[in-house]
Amino acid sequence: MDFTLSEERRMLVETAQRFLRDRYDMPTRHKAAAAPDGFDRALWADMAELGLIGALVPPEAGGFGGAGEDVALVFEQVGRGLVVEPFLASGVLGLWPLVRAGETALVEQVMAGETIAAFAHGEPDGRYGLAEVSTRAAEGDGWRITGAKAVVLNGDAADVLIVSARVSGDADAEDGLGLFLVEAAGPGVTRRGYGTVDGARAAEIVFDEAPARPLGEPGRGFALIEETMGRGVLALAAEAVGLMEVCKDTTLDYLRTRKQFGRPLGAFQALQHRMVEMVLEIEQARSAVMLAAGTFEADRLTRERNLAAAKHLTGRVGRMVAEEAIQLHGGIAMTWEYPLPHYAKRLVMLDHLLGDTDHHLERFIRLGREDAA
Amino acid sequence: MDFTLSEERRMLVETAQRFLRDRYDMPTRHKAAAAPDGFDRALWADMAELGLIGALVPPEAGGFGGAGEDVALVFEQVGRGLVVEPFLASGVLGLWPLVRAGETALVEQVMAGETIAAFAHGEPDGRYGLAEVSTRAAEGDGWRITGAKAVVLNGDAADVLIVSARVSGDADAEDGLGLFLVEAAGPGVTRRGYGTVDGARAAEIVFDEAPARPLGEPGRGFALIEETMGRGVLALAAEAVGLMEVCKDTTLDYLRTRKQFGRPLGAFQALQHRMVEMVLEIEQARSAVMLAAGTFEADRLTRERNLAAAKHLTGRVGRMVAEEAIQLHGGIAMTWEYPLPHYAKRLVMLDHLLGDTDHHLERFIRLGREDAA
Amino acid sequence: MELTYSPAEQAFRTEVRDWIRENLPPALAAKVRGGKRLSKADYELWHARLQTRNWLAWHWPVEHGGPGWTPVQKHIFDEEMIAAGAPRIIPFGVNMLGPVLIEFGTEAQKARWLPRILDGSDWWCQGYSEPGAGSDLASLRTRAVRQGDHYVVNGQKTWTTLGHHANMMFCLARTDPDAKPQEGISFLLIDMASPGIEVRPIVTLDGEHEVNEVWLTDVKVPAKNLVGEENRGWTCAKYLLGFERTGIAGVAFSKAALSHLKRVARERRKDGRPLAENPFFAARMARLEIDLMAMDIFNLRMIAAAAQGKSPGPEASLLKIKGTEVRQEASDLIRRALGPYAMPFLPEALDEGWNGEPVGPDYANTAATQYFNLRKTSIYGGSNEIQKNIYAKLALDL
Amino acid sequence: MELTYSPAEQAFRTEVRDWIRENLPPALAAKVRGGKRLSKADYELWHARLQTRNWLAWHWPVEHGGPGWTPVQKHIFDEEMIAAGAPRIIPFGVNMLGPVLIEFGTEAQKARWLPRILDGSDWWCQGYSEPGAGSDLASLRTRAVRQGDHYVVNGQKTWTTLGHHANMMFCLARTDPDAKPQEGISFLLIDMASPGIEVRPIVTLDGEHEVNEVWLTDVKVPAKNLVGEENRGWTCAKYLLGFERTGIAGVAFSKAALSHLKRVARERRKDGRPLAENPFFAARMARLEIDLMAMDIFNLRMIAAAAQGKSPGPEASLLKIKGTEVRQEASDLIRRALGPYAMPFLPEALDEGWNGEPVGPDYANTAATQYFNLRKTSIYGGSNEIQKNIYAKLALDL
Repeated sequence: MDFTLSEERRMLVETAQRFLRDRYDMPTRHKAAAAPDGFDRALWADMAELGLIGALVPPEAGGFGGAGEDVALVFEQVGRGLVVEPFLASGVLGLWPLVRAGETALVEQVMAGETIAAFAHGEPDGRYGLAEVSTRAAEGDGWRITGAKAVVLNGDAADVLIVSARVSGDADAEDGLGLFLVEAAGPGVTRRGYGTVDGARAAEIVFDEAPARPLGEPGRGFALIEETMGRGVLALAAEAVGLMEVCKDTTLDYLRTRKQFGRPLGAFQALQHRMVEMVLEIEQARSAVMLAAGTFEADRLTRERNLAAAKHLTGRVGRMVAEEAIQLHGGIAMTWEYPLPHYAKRLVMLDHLLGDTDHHLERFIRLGREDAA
Repeated sequence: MDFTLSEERRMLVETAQRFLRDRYDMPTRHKAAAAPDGFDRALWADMAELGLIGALVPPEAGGFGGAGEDVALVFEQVGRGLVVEPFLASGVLGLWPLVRAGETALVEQVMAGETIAAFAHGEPDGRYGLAEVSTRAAEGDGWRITGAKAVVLNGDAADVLIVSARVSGDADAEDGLGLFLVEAAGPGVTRRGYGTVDGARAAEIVFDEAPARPLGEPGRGFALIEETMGRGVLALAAEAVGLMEVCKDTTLDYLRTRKQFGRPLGAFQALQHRMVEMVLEIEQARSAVMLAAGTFEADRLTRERNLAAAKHLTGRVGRMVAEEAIQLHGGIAMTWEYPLPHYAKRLVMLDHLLGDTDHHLERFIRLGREDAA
Repeated sequence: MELTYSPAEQAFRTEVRDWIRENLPPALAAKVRGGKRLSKADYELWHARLQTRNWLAWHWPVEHGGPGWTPVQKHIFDEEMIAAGAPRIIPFGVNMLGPVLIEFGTEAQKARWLPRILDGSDWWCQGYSEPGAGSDLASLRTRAVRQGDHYVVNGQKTWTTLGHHANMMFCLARTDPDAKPQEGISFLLIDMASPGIEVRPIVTLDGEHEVNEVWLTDVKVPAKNLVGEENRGWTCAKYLLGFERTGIAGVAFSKAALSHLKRVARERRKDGRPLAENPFFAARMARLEIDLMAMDIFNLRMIAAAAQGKSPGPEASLLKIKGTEVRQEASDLIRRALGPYAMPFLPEALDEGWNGEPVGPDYANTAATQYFNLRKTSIYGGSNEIQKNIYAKLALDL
Repeated sequence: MELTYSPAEQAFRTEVRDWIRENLPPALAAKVRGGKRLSKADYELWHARLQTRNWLAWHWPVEHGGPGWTPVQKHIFDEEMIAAGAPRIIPFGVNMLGPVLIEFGTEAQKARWLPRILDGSDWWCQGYSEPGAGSDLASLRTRAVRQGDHYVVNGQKTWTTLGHHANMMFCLARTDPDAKPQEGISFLLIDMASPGIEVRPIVTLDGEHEVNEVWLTDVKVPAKNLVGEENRGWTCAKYLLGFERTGIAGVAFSKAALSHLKRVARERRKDGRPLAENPFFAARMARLEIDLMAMDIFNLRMIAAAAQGKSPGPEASLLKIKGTEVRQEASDLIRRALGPYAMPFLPEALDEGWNGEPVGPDYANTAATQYFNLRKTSIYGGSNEIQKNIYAKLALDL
């Protein structure tokens, strides 16, 4: 029983904190978000240089981390910094299938921040289901992919796309799926990029007989999809905790300093109690993320159940924290120039990525029945 | 658009209020609850004399009310008085099938408080389903009933039992049900009476070839079961509002008078806000009951949907009001001698009668689909 | 008790509905429904149309040109306007300043300003809120100093809705700094073209510009633009707060949102079935619908009481709280229903005349911004916390 | 970060579990699990058994006979006791008075009272709460006046748990009425057999008698029964409040309740299927389970911090709040799961030796009373509102 960080991990956190404090203030962040790619490639390279992407990759694949705890630590800082660089898209969802497929060269480039990878999985008619894939892969003159993918995070700036596609089976079947590597600028790929509500970027991507290279055995890709999404879920849950911490701290500062009716807002008992309830729920969310991170290397059922619990709880608490932080601030939290609402927006919108709070509650229940069976 | 009461109904409410104020204080109520029948037959006769049972019956059946609004008004007072006399069991659930079957003589006796009727419908393996009936009725030498009924309200003190039984069809089928009249003290009826958590009484009843007389056409009884239960739902929802009002008033009195840290409890803003939230939800619950009462004579779908909404909402709000009233009082609300917890107990336990808050939410959803279809 | 509308009221509803159908340009209704940006001209057109029917100043007494509606008629009108997708009536002139002038204004003020409200000559904005004052109007810091026949005003106002469209502002300013906080305030009418006025946009969290800061530096205001007595401006402000507020619960908005939500939930799919059939989502929708059904009756109870001549009590605070909660919840569910397609946001799609291809369903673009934008409803107009304070004091005697 | 127990800790858990299996009479565990009434003799038997293993006074320092456990060991012990259905250790003597005497008592007091706590000679009760004082100990009204070599005590105590079993009471009384509210209080040990003491039962809302009022009229207390300095009794009381409180979150109780709930939900049926498969009920259970999983980690984080020598911070308040909420929610769901069978209540079924036929499932009888009884957990021990006040002040600096 030990909740302290190892020396290496403490240094990793400090490195990230120092970089964000010194190099990543709110104007820098907004500027990066407004850039054509939706992030700053130079900053991304600097983050890579500091090892923040490598920390998401195990040593045997050339990184120096990659455990659940590493993912959670990095993403808590991503949340605290409201970072728009593609940690999730390229550093986790895009990178992990490459790691598992032993794509050493590509892994190195992505880890260095030189190549941007994106994970093209969700489809226009889908909704968080891991096997909801209608996009088809067929082998002839090499593998070719045809279909449409929706809301591909950083899909517009990506150099390589990791695409899920079906080689057999009905839509929704776990069997018959595969992951494929597609050149984003290659033939048969049409991308439409756009901004998202929370300041990030995504793309709709249509594949029309796009040449592709399988990652792993086509048709048996479900386990890797689940594993990759699981890493993403952990990352998002940890990011949510980081965002919550900032929302909490900002609100506390505001309550301590802002006066109304001649007293600091924080002197009003009703607001005090609501702050306590907020802090309590954040501690619960943090605990759920610790559990998910600490059992990330356990058996599949334990891992997936704890991930579902963490995503459910951070979604539930995240909405509460975002709404309460805005409400307790009042008008100023409705303005673009104040940092808080940007944190609140990201916190709420995380629930739209990789399964929302209801989806993961259902998943938790279903996994519980598998467990009992 | 008019939310005021007619002159007759205002008088009905005043009659009930006067009786409860003058004749039904808390010691009287506790004494009645502790009596072998679980209520006081003399008081019940007096209530009948005042017309409080007759108000639940339409004029054409010998009463002078019977509309949804009448039921709601009487039961709000039943709630305010924490009345243990069998208004629900005998005055609504037992009486209504007799009214519909044109059992003039029996209706008169029940309205007069001389005969106690009870509705034996739920079964040991059932859970709020209207058609969950395995008890069988068979015709040979007259009709005979065999089966078991659970938690029959006032079933131990009843003179006549209105029993739902199946003449055909699978358990759960709406077709094939009938309602039957059985003498409670007759052959083939075994009753085990007991007290309930909220100070009322109920019974487990086993029928073994008990002689029975059909009410309406055997096999086509579902509509009358639904209608009877609907009246009961309205009664319980209105009773809940009466209970909530007392919980609210008692808590407000306590907050205004009880001092802590040198100030009245009611001066603490966190408690003020919680009281406001409680009052707001009570107004919502009251509104839902008004809607159900005011549309009780409308088409089936409107009526049943609004009833489900009212039962759902009073269940949801009822729990909140009961828990908050106890919490805001503190220790004193945990004692038997203080009236509040008895109101709180009844308020919570109403959710276990005729379908709980989840059951009615599901029903509301299902009825909505029927409506759209 | 009678929950239905009288035949006369139903006929009124038909009359309103028919008139709107004939007079509201479909393109304008489509903009409102699609959450697109409305121009100043859009509002002015709709105001003018309503005024042709004498339905613009429907809060005003008959003797000043109001239609003399009952509270139930006002409620019906409000419901029909929202259900039809009509632009809202900009309230500052017609609903706020108008009644104040009618109650407190001089004959000269009434003669000058009321007609100009009705014919659209003036676009008014409201100068109440200040940075640092929040819901606490008594801590107002804008100063007005009498110098001869005018006041010199210095200070800063904020949250000035559509102030960039306005040519006039009614404004609270402190005229006696030594008086108790709520006293010594005066109610002034200020020409926005006066030297020393600067309007600065506030961009809100959804990236839109609707509210402003107004900076006042040595702004000269003619003394005849004082409404009511000097130092008694609080009386005017309070009068407005207590003024009958039809539609405070926003029931009509929530009803429109619920029916939109149902459509979205039928169209979007979860696990291969319509989202509306997913039990968790169905439960969320049903709870919302039940809350809304109850609030509808709660609201009608207040309207019926007003129709019987009872002045609106502190229950208005309860309705405001529940109304904003329900409306926010509806917007939350619409956002949720869209799943990943709540993420994309194309600000250009809000522009008039944009003809691009939407990303995802056509209603997806504004779902999340609408959710965030509606957070304001529990903050402004007296935050929900202030409403709870008011109700605890006035109604619960705590 | 390491979420698992060390091999030594796992071995300790096995040791505890084995010992309980050998020493806890199955009939006693069945009574605890079935929610039946426990007699004084039941508690005394279990205390004596624990004392044979030196596990009764497990909060005490080694030099006074405690086993010297780490915070993790204490947590494991607590979990195993509850999971096994062991009666709780009555805390007043061993967990509350013991540490106070060890810290503040004279050598004579320690020599007299500590052994009697361990061997069960004394059954202590707590005289803190007073009618009208609630969570506000400083407004204490019981008076103790020094007369020669004794104090004369007058006043009234309430919520005295199991006071009807007690032969001794430790008690706060005001010795200096002119001092500030929290000063002028003394900590006294009172023989319940003293003339002038009357114990009156308080029947709780579930119809049970566990707590009492204690009336003190001119009760003589020897001056040697003063613990600590006169007028400094608040120090003793505060010491206890800050004393390490393993199990404050009640995680082990909630875990036991959750596993019981799962059993009930598998057995009860809704629409012909196990209730556990009803989506609404499954969602309620899953939310509870997730809250509990998180709270378990939250609790372990605090224990791990204590193991590193950090003194328990204000987070204990958060755990108390969440712990009671989760435990109450579990009891709510068990009650709900029973449907109509939550209604019947046979008080006689709580008696030892009752052999009647239950109404409905055998676990139904106490489900609702348990739900009502647990309302107390958010009221006593510093109400959840007081915990929020404390946390806001100490941790949030508000």
